[in-house]
Amino acid sequence: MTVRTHALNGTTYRFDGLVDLLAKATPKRSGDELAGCAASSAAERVAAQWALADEPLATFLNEEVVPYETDEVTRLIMDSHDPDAFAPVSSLTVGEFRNWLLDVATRPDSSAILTALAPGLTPEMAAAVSKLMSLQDLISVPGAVQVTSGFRTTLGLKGTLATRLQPNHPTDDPAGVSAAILDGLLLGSGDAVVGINPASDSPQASADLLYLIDDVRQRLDIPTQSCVLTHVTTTIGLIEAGVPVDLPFQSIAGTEKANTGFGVTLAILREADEAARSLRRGVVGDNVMYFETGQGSALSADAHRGVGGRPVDEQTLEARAYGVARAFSPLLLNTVVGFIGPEYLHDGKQIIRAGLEDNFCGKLLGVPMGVDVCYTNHAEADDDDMDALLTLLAAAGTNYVICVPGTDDVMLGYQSLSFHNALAVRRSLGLRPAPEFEAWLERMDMADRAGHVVPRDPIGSPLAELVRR
Amino acid sequence: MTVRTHALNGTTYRFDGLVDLLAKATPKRSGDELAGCAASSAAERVAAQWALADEPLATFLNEEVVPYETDEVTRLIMDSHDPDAFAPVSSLTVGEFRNWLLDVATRPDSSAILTALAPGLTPEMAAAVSKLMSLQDLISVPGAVQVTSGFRTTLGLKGTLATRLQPNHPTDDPAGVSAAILDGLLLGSGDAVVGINPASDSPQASADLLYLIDDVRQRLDIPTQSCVLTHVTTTIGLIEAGVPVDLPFQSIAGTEKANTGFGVTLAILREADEAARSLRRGVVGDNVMYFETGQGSALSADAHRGVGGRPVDEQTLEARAYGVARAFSPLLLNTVVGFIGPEYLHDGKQIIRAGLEDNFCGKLLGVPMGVDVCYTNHAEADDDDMDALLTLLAAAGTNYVICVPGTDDVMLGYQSLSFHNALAVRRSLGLRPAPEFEAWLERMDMADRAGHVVPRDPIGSPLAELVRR
Amino acid sequence: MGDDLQISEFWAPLRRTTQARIGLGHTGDGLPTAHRLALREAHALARDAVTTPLDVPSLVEGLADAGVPEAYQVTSRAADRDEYVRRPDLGRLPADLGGLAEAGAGFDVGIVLADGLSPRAVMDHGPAMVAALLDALPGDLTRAPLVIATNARVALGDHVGEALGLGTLLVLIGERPGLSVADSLGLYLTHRPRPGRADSERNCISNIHPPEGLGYRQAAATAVRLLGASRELGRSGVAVKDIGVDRALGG
Amino acid sequence: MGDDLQISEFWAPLRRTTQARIGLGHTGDGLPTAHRLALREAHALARDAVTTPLDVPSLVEGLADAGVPEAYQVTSRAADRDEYVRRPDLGRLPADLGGLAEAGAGFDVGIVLADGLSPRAVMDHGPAMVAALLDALPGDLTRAPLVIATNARVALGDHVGEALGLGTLLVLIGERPGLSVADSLGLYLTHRPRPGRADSERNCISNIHPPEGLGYRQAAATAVRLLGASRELGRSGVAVKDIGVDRALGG
Ligand code: B12
Ligand code: B12
Repeated sequence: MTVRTHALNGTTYRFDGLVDLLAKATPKRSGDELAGCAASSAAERVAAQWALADEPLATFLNEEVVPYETDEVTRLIMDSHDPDAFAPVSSLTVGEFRNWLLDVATRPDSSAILTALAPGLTPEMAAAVSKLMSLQDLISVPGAVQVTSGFRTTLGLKGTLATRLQPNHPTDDPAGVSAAILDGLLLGSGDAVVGINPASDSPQASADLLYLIDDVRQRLDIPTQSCVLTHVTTTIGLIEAGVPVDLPFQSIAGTEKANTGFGVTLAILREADEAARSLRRGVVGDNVMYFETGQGSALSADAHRGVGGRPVDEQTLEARAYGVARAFSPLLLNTVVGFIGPEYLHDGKQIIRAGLEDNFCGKLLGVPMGVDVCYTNHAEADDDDMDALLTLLAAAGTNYVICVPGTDDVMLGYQSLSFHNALAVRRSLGLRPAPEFEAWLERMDMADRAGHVVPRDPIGSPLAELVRR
Repeated sequence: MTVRTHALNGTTYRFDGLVDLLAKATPKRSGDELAGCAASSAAERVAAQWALADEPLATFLNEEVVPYETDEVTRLIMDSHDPDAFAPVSSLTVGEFRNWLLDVATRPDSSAILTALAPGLTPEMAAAVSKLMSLQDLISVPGAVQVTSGFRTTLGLKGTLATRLQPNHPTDDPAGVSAAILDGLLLGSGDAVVGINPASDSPQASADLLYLIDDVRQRLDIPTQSCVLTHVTTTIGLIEAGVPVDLPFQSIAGTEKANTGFGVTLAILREADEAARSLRRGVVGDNVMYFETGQGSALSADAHRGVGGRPVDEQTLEARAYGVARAFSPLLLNTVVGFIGPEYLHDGKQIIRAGLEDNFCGKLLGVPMGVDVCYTNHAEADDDDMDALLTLLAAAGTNYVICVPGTDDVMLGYQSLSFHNALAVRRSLGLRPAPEFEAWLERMDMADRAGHVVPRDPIGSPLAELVRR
Repeated sequence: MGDDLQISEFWAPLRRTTQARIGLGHTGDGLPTAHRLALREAHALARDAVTTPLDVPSLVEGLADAGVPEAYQVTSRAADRDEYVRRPDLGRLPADLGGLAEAGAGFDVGIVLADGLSPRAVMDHGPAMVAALLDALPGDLTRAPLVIATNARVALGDHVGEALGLGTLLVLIGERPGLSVADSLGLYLTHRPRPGRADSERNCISNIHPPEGLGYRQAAATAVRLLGASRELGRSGVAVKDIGVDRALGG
Repeated sequence: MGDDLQISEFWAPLRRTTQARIGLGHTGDGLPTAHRLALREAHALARDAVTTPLDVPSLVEGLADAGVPEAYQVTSRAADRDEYVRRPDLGRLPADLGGLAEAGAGFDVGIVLADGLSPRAVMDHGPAMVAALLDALPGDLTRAPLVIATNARVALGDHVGEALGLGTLLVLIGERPGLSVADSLGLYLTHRPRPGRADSERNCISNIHPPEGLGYRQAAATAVRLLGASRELGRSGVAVKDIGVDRALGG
């Protein structure tokens, strides 16, 4: 393990290997403090950032963060690295790479350059450079690259912001779920996906919900996709049983052990991807996977250790989860940034920074990033923090956000955005829904020329038939 | 004093008069805790917000916050209130007024409606409704109204964001000041004003600096205005002495006593305004005053008490300072939001919220608002918080921000934005400089078609002659 | 467009189908003031639900009323609610299991009632849920005495389960409180519990809070089905799916 | 366009005219990495400058070296640096002025040396600045003994001034530390100090930190001019302007 040192104000700081260096260079974060890998002072943190800035990018191809032998995520990352794509930045240090990215971001062809670069970057490189970036840098760079994906709608086009309509219910009651879907559609939500977390683990309950959404979609001819976020193995079974599955879902993380803790392997994900693709249900594209991630998930499963048994910082592990995802060209990936709890992101400030880092790393790696802008009631955060994060993410070109009725998810016990928030931020920043969905809204007389959703009350709306049975 | 009550979860909360109600309804803020007027729990705060939401707007015309008899600011506010302009909202409660504003903000003619409303609103009404608003509301509403002012540039046009170039120096050294002006101009800064805080209180030093900026402006034919932010009485003297004064500056606050603490009265401000207007130096407009304000300034001068000797919350007093300002149709007003210190705004979260409240209240009252996006080294804040606030303010249509070389003000001991920050946020949100200044940048080959500044290095730039003597 | 009365009549029956905040209307792109303030209020109260500690004596009383015999008590290494929230690692470790020695060891099934993130959920639904479980469990299985765990995470149950030599562990735990639902219980089933079990080796029944959430008898019936399946397979977790939900079963 | 060497040669002489971070260049719209990290580093150090308490014994030593006779000491009601930052009201009130009793009362002028927000400024520049003042003050004015004040705000001087019966109070105080300038002293002059004086009744000489900031002798000369003018007018503050800056005076 190569030791890095940096002297600052009379003290020399030592960093034992890349794992330690990355962790100490990370902005203050409760999860890293919990894991015992955080810098112990602001000065030590800056010293690590100086040392990290001098590290050649190429180091990340030679020095592992999580061992290749014991971790299939590392093997996936290393084996699929594209040296040709890496060439333009292969001689740069991490600090120079930051400069390069900021410069590229102001060029007219920024998106093409960054898209071509993505396969040449490892998640660890993306994480490393993000640690040197200001919040504004984390807005400028991802704002300059477009990562699109498609199924029945096209997501990620510049100037658009889509939403997942999340109509969860504590007992998966079809009437209650339908009511929440109606609420969301009347407020123009659902262009990324109509996606339900089932409270129950029963395959039958998931199948019922899938039939329910598919029926709504077909009756109203809504260009969108449906998903029931049950375990991927359950979804594979449902596909085999002929249930109408658009998108298999799975929570994933940045180490093999954490994925095992989630009950998945790369092979299982591959099986799900192939099974869903084989159904050919997509119209404008064939991206079928839906993933969720979040800083802290590996640590929460005690699966956060890397080379030498050292704890890896949660942000680097999060970027590695995107490394997993991109191998499957997903339609959707969102970090659930404030979802897990304050032990991983303590307050609004940490949630905001993490959300922007995740969006940056994901887009840089070529993943169609969305964010669940959210917080729990045991965190030091509130809706003002979410409004801030949403606005910043919209400026940073995130593909989609999650919306629930009135910010209150009555099944998962946390607050995400309300449908209203998405409308307001679109208006403030001049963003539009996904084009196919916007056209549908227009047909329903629910969008004006500028693409602004005109929310509807249910009386007289054709949507109301959803709940009339 | 009318007592308001609100019951919540089994407890009945009492609020003694409007002053108490406003203070308790204010989002958590260190300055109000210092003054002893803050809500003592989250539940009490929400109870106050419920009670405030039910308060008729008309109450604010009958019940004073600071006594009319002893405070000339109150007299100014009350005596200049325009009942016709107030008519459209005269029957609403504060809670209904929030609804009304959000609805208006989505109409195509929002700016005209809100501009017409401004003279009908008192600062206390604006402060009250802001306390019920989410951060996103505080972006949506001011983003929907345009407040313009002009001198040699036109400020506040929709789609623009201007900057004050602030080239301060610890000894007012002309060479050092010139070097900083050059640095700012090369990065396209200065369309709102080139404004120096003089370290010295000597009128001669201020005169020297005024001649210096005026000379730069004329030699390079820059459409902008100059200001030396010395005490307004000094500036009046300089005008009399024939020194080229564009804009008299003064710090102002929301009570007569606080203004006395700053050494000013409304009469003195009027004198300065008239003196400067009489010079007729403006080209595209004749707004001549420049004001700075900031939550906490009255409290810091022990001049924050209202009716019954009760402490008034700092945000309401801040809005009253805008009530002072608008009587003089200023060219510029900026809150120095994080400038004073953590005793008034404790951390990044409080600074961000306060900055957006100030921008909202100011624009609602018809004041051409800018913000010094800034923090001190004794506050719990950092540059990430400033990046966030800047982006949010840009979405909220603030007129201008303050920029210094590399965020570091070497005279005032705090961090504002760097010239770079303004360029990046303009690019992210598609904003342009003030039109006259943009035309100049184009002439200097320093702006592209989209209005993006193309920063210049000094070699070969005509600007470099500024420092060649 | 309908008038306000029509609109509220439209939503009224739908609101009975879900606690979700549907049909709030809109003012421009925003939430109407009353709904926004209701959310702020709920937030203030939900935060209290996290920090208020479990009132163990009242819980024991409640259990007695529900006919549940006396219980053992363990606490985690987290000193108070604040440390509990910040340090899940400590919430997973028992401070001292010595008290369990006299409880004996070697049972087919045992229940741990843990405060988790919502002590209120345990107060409101714990006794009735335990009673429903005891009622539904097959009579031929031996049962360990009930254990109440404070400042506890799910995985603390593994230590208890090992100490008691359980075949199957059922942890009933307060799920984190939401804005409208601050009293939801989760049930986590682990076959052959021992420290180090991954969450993928457990099964979960969530959102137990009748009348809106899952009912006690239904949850208990699912638990019994999962228990049977896991005993048959020799393991719990992702490999075990609940195939037999009987929607006819009430709360 | 110039190459990098030309550009750095262009800025070099200009950088000698100001501590401002000019000529940093740009990468796209952003600050180059090295400059950004330098700012982060300076921020970490500036925060330390606020929280490190004044080392009074070393200061007394420094004063002795500068030929300044022994000093009295007062502290404010703020218990520590943290409370000092949060509670300016306490920083304005003396904990106890009893120790000043033996100093006597009724002097034309007195100096209070206060830590303010930068104890470092007082350490680095306090002794020399006091010496320069003592040197420049007209010989016919009676001088109170020096007072060192810790965890102090400007207005704490008013209490000291009243206790000592001063005609004019000069408070030398550590200004809040910036990123590049963390050692700047401010001088606040108050005619007939007494509790309750407004800031508009004071005059200020700021940014004393040679060589880059104002020099000691120049600051002292300005103070003496302001002192004379305020004694003549019978008050200090906005009514008094410093008309006589002599740029020839060095640091
Ligand atoms: C927080 C949470 C998570 C976090 C857990 C990390 C953490 N530090 O808490 C994350 C985001 C990682 C997560 C992941 C998953 N979760 Co989850 N999760 C929750 C949630 C919102 C709250 C749990 C809680 O409050 N626990 C109480 C506290 C005090 O206990 P704790 O010891 O701190 O937390 C432990 C358990 O919550 C456990 N856990 C969390 N989720 C799950 C899921 C399963 C199946 C199991 C066995 C355990 C488990 O992990 C935690 C750490 O050990 C619940 C919803 C709810 N209303 O309860 C869903 C919930 C429990 N999760 C669910 C699911 C499906 C999953 C996933 C399987 C999704 C997927 N397809 O991959 C994954 C994998 C979980 C795993 N480890 O095997 C379902 C379970 C459905 C069911 N009846 O089986 C629930 C009910 C939500 C839902 N309906 O979708 N989850
Ligand atoms: C903070 C600050 C303020 C704050 C003070 C509130 C507060 N709670 O601290 C605010 C924003 C209100 C303010 C206002 C003004 N300030 Co001022 N301020 C400063 C600053 C940046 C730091 C002061 C400091 O660190 N003090 C040390 C701490 C420990 O002392 P304190 O007891 O906590 O703070 C007191 C003093 O700072 C005092 N104070 C602050 N400014 C001024 C200005 C004058 C003339 C006086 C007599 C006192 C004074 O007010 C504070 C509360 O009692 C200095 C710049 C610097 N580098 O020092 C400028 C500075 C002192 N201010 C200056 C000026 C000109 C003003 C104004 C007169 C501007 C105007 N045209 O209206 C007003 C009015 C001040 C007044 N009350 O009379 C000048 C003084 C120039 C001079 N040589 O006279 C300075 C040097 C900055 C500058 N060059 O522009 N200021």
